[in-house]
Amino acid sequence: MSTTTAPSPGAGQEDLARLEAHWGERASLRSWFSTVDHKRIGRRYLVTASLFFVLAGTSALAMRTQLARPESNLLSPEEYNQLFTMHGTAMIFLFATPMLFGFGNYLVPLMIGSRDMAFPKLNAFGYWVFLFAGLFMWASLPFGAAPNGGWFAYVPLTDDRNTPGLHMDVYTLGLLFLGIATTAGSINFIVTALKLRAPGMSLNRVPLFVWAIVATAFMVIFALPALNLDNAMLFLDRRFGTHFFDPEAAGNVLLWQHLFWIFGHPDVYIIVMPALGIVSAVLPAFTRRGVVGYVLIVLAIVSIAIISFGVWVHHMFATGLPHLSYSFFSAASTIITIPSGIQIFAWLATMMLGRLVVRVPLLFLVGFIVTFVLGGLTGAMFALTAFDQQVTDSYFVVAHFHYVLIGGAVFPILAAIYYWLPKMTGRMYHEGLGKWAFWLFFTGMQVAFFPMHLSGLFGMPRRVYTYRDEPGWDVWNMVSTIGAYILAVGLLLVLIGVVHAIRRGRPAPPDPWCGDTLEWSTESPPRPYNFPVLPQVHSLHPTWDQPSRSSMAEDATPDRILADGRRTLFTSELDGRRERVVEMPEASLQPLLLALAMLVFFTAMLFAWYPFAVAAAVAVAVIIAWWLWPPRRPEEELGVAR
Amino acid sequence: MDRAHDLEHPGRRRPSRRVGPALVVAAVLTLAGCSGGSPSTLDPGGTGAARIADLWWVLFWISAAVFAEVMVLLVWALVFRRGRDTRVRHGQPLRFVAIAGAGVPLVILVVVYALGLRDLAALGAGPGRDAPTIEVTGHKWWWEVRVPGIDGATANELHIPVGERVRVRLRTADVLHSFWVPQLMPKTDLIAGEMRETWLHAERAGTYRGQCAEYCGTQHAHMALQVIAEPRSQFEAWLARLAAPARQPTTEAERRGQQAFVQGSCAGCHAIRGTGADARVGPDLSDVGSRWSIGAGAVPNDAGHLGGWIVNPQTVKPGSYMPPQPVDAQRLPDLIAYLRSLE
Amino acid sequence: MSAQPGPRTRLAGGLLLWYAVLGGALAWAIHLMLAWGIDELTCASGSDRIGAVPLRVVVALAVVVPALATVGALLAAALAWRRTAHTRSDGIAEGTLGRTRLLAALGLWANLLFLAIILLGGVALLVFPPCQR
Amino acid sequence: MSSRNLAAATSTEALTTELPVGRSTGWWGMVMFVTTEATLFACLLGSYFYLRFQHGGEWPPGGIAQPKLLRPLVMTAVLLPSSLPMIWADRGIRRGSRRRLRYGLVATILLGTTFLVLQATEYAELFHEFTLTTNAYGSLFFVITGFHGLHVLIGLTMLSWLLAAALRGGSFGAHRHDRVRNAAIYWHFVDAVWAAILFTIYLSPRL
Repeated sequence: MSTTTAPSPGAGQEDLARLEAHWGERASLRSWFSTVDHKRIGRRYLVTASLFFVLAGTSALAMRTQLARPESNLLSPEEYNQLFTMHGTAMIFLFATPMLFGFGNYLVPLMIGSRDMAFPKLNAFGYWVFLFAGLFMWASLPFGAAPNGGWFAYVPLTDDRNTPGLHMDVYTLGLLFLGIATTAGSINFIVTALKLRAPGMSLNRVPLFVWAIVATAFMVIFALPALNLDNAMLFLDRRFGTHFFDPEAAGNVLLWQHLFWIFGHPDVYIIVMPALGIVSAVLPAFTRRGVVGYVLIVLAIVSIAIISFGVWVHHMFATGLPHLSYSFFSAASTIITIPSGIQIFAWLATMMLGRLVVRVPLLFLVGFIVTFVLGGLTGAMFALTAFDQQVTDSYFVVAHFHYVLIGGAVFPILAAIYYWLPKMTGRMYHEGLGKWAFWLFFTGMQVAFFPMHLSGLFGMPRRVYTYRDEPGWDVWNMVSTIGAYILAVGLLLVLIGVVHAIRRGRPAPPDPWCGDTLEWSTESPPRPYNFPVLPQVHSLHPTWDQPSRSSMAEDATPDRILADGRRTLFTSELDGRRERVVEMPEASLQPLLLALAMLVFFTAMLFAWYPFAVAAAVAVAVIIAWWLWPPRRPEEELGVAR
Repeated sequence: MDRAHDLEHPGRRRPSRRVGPALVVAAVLTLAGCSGGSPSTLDPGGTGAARIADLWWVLFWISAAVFAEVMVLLVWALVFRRGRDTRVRHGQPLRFVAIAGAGVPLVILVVVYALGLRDLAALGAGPGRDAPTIEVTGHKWWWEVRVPGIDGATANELHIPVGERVRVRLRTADVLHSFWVPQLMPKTDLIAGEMRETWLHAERAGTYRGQCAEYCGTQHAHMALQVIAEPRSQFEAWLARLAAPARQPTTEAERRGQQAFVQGSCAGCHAIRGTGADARVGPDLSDVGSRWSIGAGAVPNDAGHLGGWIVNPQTVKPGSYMPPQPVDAQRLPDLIAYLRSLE
Repeated sequence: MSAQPGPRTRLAGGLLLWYAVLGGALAWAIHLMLAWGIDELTCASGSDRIGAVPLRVVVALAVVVPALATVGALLAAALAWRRTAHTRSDGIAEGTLGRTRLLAALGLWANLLFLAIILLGGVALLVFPPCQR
Repeated sequence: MSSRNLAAATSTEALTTELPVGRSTGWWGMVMFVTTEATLFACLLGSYFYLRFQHGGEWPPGGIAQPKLLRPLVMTAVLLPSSLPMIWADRGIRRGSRRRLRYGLVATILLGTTFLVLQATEYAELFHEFTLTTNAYGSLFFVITGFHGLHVLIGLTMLSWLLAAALRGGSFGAHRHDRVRNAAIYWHFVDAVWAAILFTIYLSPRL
């Protein structure tokens, strides 16, 4: 229906037809496998991550059911230990980051006024790797061979002597495999945001969500190698008899923890940061004003991204290292609260100075503030070594990080789903259903996780598959379980709401919220080329400002229509000055093939079929060589001397 | 229509305003009232945990105040700043954000950080040179307890004299564990290949429950221990019992039980002082009859559970390293009688 | 100031701005790696000296020098902030100027934060003997 | 003079200089990739020092001899200069000289291969003394040098691939040399990492 709307005054009918011819994809099986459209890939990330979320959430419900009563026998300890490990691992690696990368993939090119990501094929490749790595890890569960060492997999519990079998091999190889996708995606985000911004979008006009995604991507670049190295070492220790973590042969078990948390703490912010970006992106539409203190929020994003690398030892405050060395990390962990405080008060100021339009996305933002502030307050407590030693590894910390991660990531993600659903599907959601979903989810969340503070303070350690009838434990565990089910019903309503919107929702206009960023100045859903005319940006809120808006309509110039091919614009890194027009790649099967070859490699490594692994590695090299092979061009175009 | 719609909302919103504070109030009430009997960090029995409990209450009240502040602002905005006025507003009042978001938190955090340093320094000032020392070794999934200079050992239970600081040396025989007695002292991890030290101090006599706090595999859930704080004389009696051979059997049944123990498979893993059984794979059983539980907190220590445990520990504590024992049905009561007599 | 700066001067100016933005972060990172690494690893070897120098002095150096570097970055940021305050008519594009001011402001705030971290961590030197556990 | 320079460098015009500017997406992609790889090597070398100092005692442990220096120095003398023909080739193709590209690539590949052969002979010799599984030192030694060797191998694959494309014709010229420059960045990175490894593995135990 939205395909037949009148062309915008800027690009003529003929331009639109040519753009459609260059960018459009015919619906076919092949195009399903070969697409490089960031919007399709972004949607796939969202759907796949949601699927993994359902699996990890179901694991959690099983665990909560087991813990509802003392000494329950619903799950065996082996089953429980696999479930909690998969729950944590999947929520962090297979849900939170990919989900937010999905929003990033869909939105970053739209928000910066570009026609695709910088490396569309790499983007497709990243999705396939994520999908395969997720399936690789979940496939182990039905066989009872799922990882069982906790999501941070401390050695020596996870070495081959203490955990024989495939469990931890699935973990190490699965995360190494997945790391390829995350790294590829991050590089893509950085380069896209640096080079593909619309002309005029200097750094001070970059939407906060894009800042957040780029900061996240930089964190991945610097944090993920530590995890990859850790996993590689553990795999070598388990499979090939190296001794990195073996204290009897000059190894050290704390090396694992240092490397893991050098990754692990930034990873908390890798999860939360893009979600905070979502908050900054959604809020303006429902307060009718730009977020207060743009500079301060950018400061918060940048400084959190950096400081998060210097707080990792606070996860090791009970390991008995010198108190002085703890204090440097304690200081950083204390101060990192300040940028978060700045953001919270900037959002509060935005709400107090704006005019609130209370719709479902705003409700989820309110839920976010309540929950995330509580999680942040207990988080600041963990910065104090002495207090941390008492409550770490108890249910108090379980309560804390669920407040941070559900508050800081899931609430914004749900807000984002409702906010951008009209853009992505061209359909409006049902407001009443959404409100019910919010209230159930919000209530369930508080009822499920607040009591965990108490059971933790009452001395209940985490990761126990059952417990004796200690006073104060049984009641609060029962309450938590009830809350978990309420929360699940809330999420079910979200799902029903999305399905309902797609099937029955009324058609969405291009800009149902009067949003301020560029995605609202395209159709809902956007055409494959995103923008008939690439915008010229004049302010931080281009959709609210007349010159930016008219640059896509009556002030359009042919050098921003670029209908002669799959083309978009490069601009300069900091100031967003126009540089040149570039040709974007066509759809291709290479990304899928490359990901498949890697799947074969990791599967072969898992089952120790090394000849297959070598063959798969060769296949990987061949596919990359083919992918990057330069097209033959005429000499004059190349510029050859003789 | 819009107005009616708006009027409908305050009623529906009320729960949101109350949920947070209500939970906080509920928390305060339960924290203050409900701690009898549970190993609660807020019911400290000695200096170490008492410091942390005090620190917690400071942190709690600061957090409550900050949370209340945020809620007031949020609710104020939701009540007074809603409307259908769709004009876009600009302007960047940075001062409010800088003061409320950075200035005030900085002051609070510096104070809190200082308190944290003070308490960490207090925890770091351990017992004196000649304080009693106890050695605890973590095993999958039980605690071995020894005293330097004394040959004997016990499991999942250690005694300390009331009012004195006792040094605890921590080692692990396998994976990482964490030594945590919530009412006495924060955690210290047991690190493979290294020795760690902590200390315990109890102001009042009593029994304090502890549990392994670092995930250590299948039966991490059942790796509890008890710290018994008692007057100095009783502590010394415990030391003496630890040094002495186990109680000799007195009845015929106990004697048969001892024989079954020493000649059967039990002695392959366990020790009982003075019987010639001296294996160190499983816990030393010389005082097993007086212990508070079987399987490091898995089940209470009574004849019925003991019998069940011997016949098949895997139903009680699945994954435990003790295999089912082929004890014949006639010998079992003797074995139970003997083990129950070891006090 | 009036003449167009040459390429080398421009390079120096651009680098100076980046020092103003990231100098504190870099100094803090170096401080953390050195202070923590030296403390944990020296204590692990059972000594509280490095050669003839007491560990406490070495760690103190790893606090003071980065703190000074951060102060330097703070000053550079303040300079950049002032130099870009009133130049709308100088023919520098509005986007460029806005972007530079954004970075300068980021530098001001970020360096303050990093200075606070370094100082708070450094205070612990007065409280703990370097190898107390 | 210097105060005038300072004044110029802190002028509004200088401070508003856009830096970095004008790089291609390919350049940024490769630089980011190299950055993440460099972080990986930093973690690896950091782990070496962490294990060494946590171990305390004698290093290398377990009676393993101090690493011999002659061969690694020769390897250094082979690998580090291999960046020169690469630079020469890269600059050549930027001016449209395909000849310089081909000869430069051949020279770099020869030097890189020599490096790998020398490393293989070193391994063959060391395997008599200790291996990957002897102790953590052995694991570190072979994993660090082996991982770097793998990078050299990947680099050589990239360069051979470039050479094949360059020999075909119609691939590179003054206006199309992104792939050459990206491969060059990678190769220089592999070189630079070797310098860090030389210091860590071979020189630092003697300090």
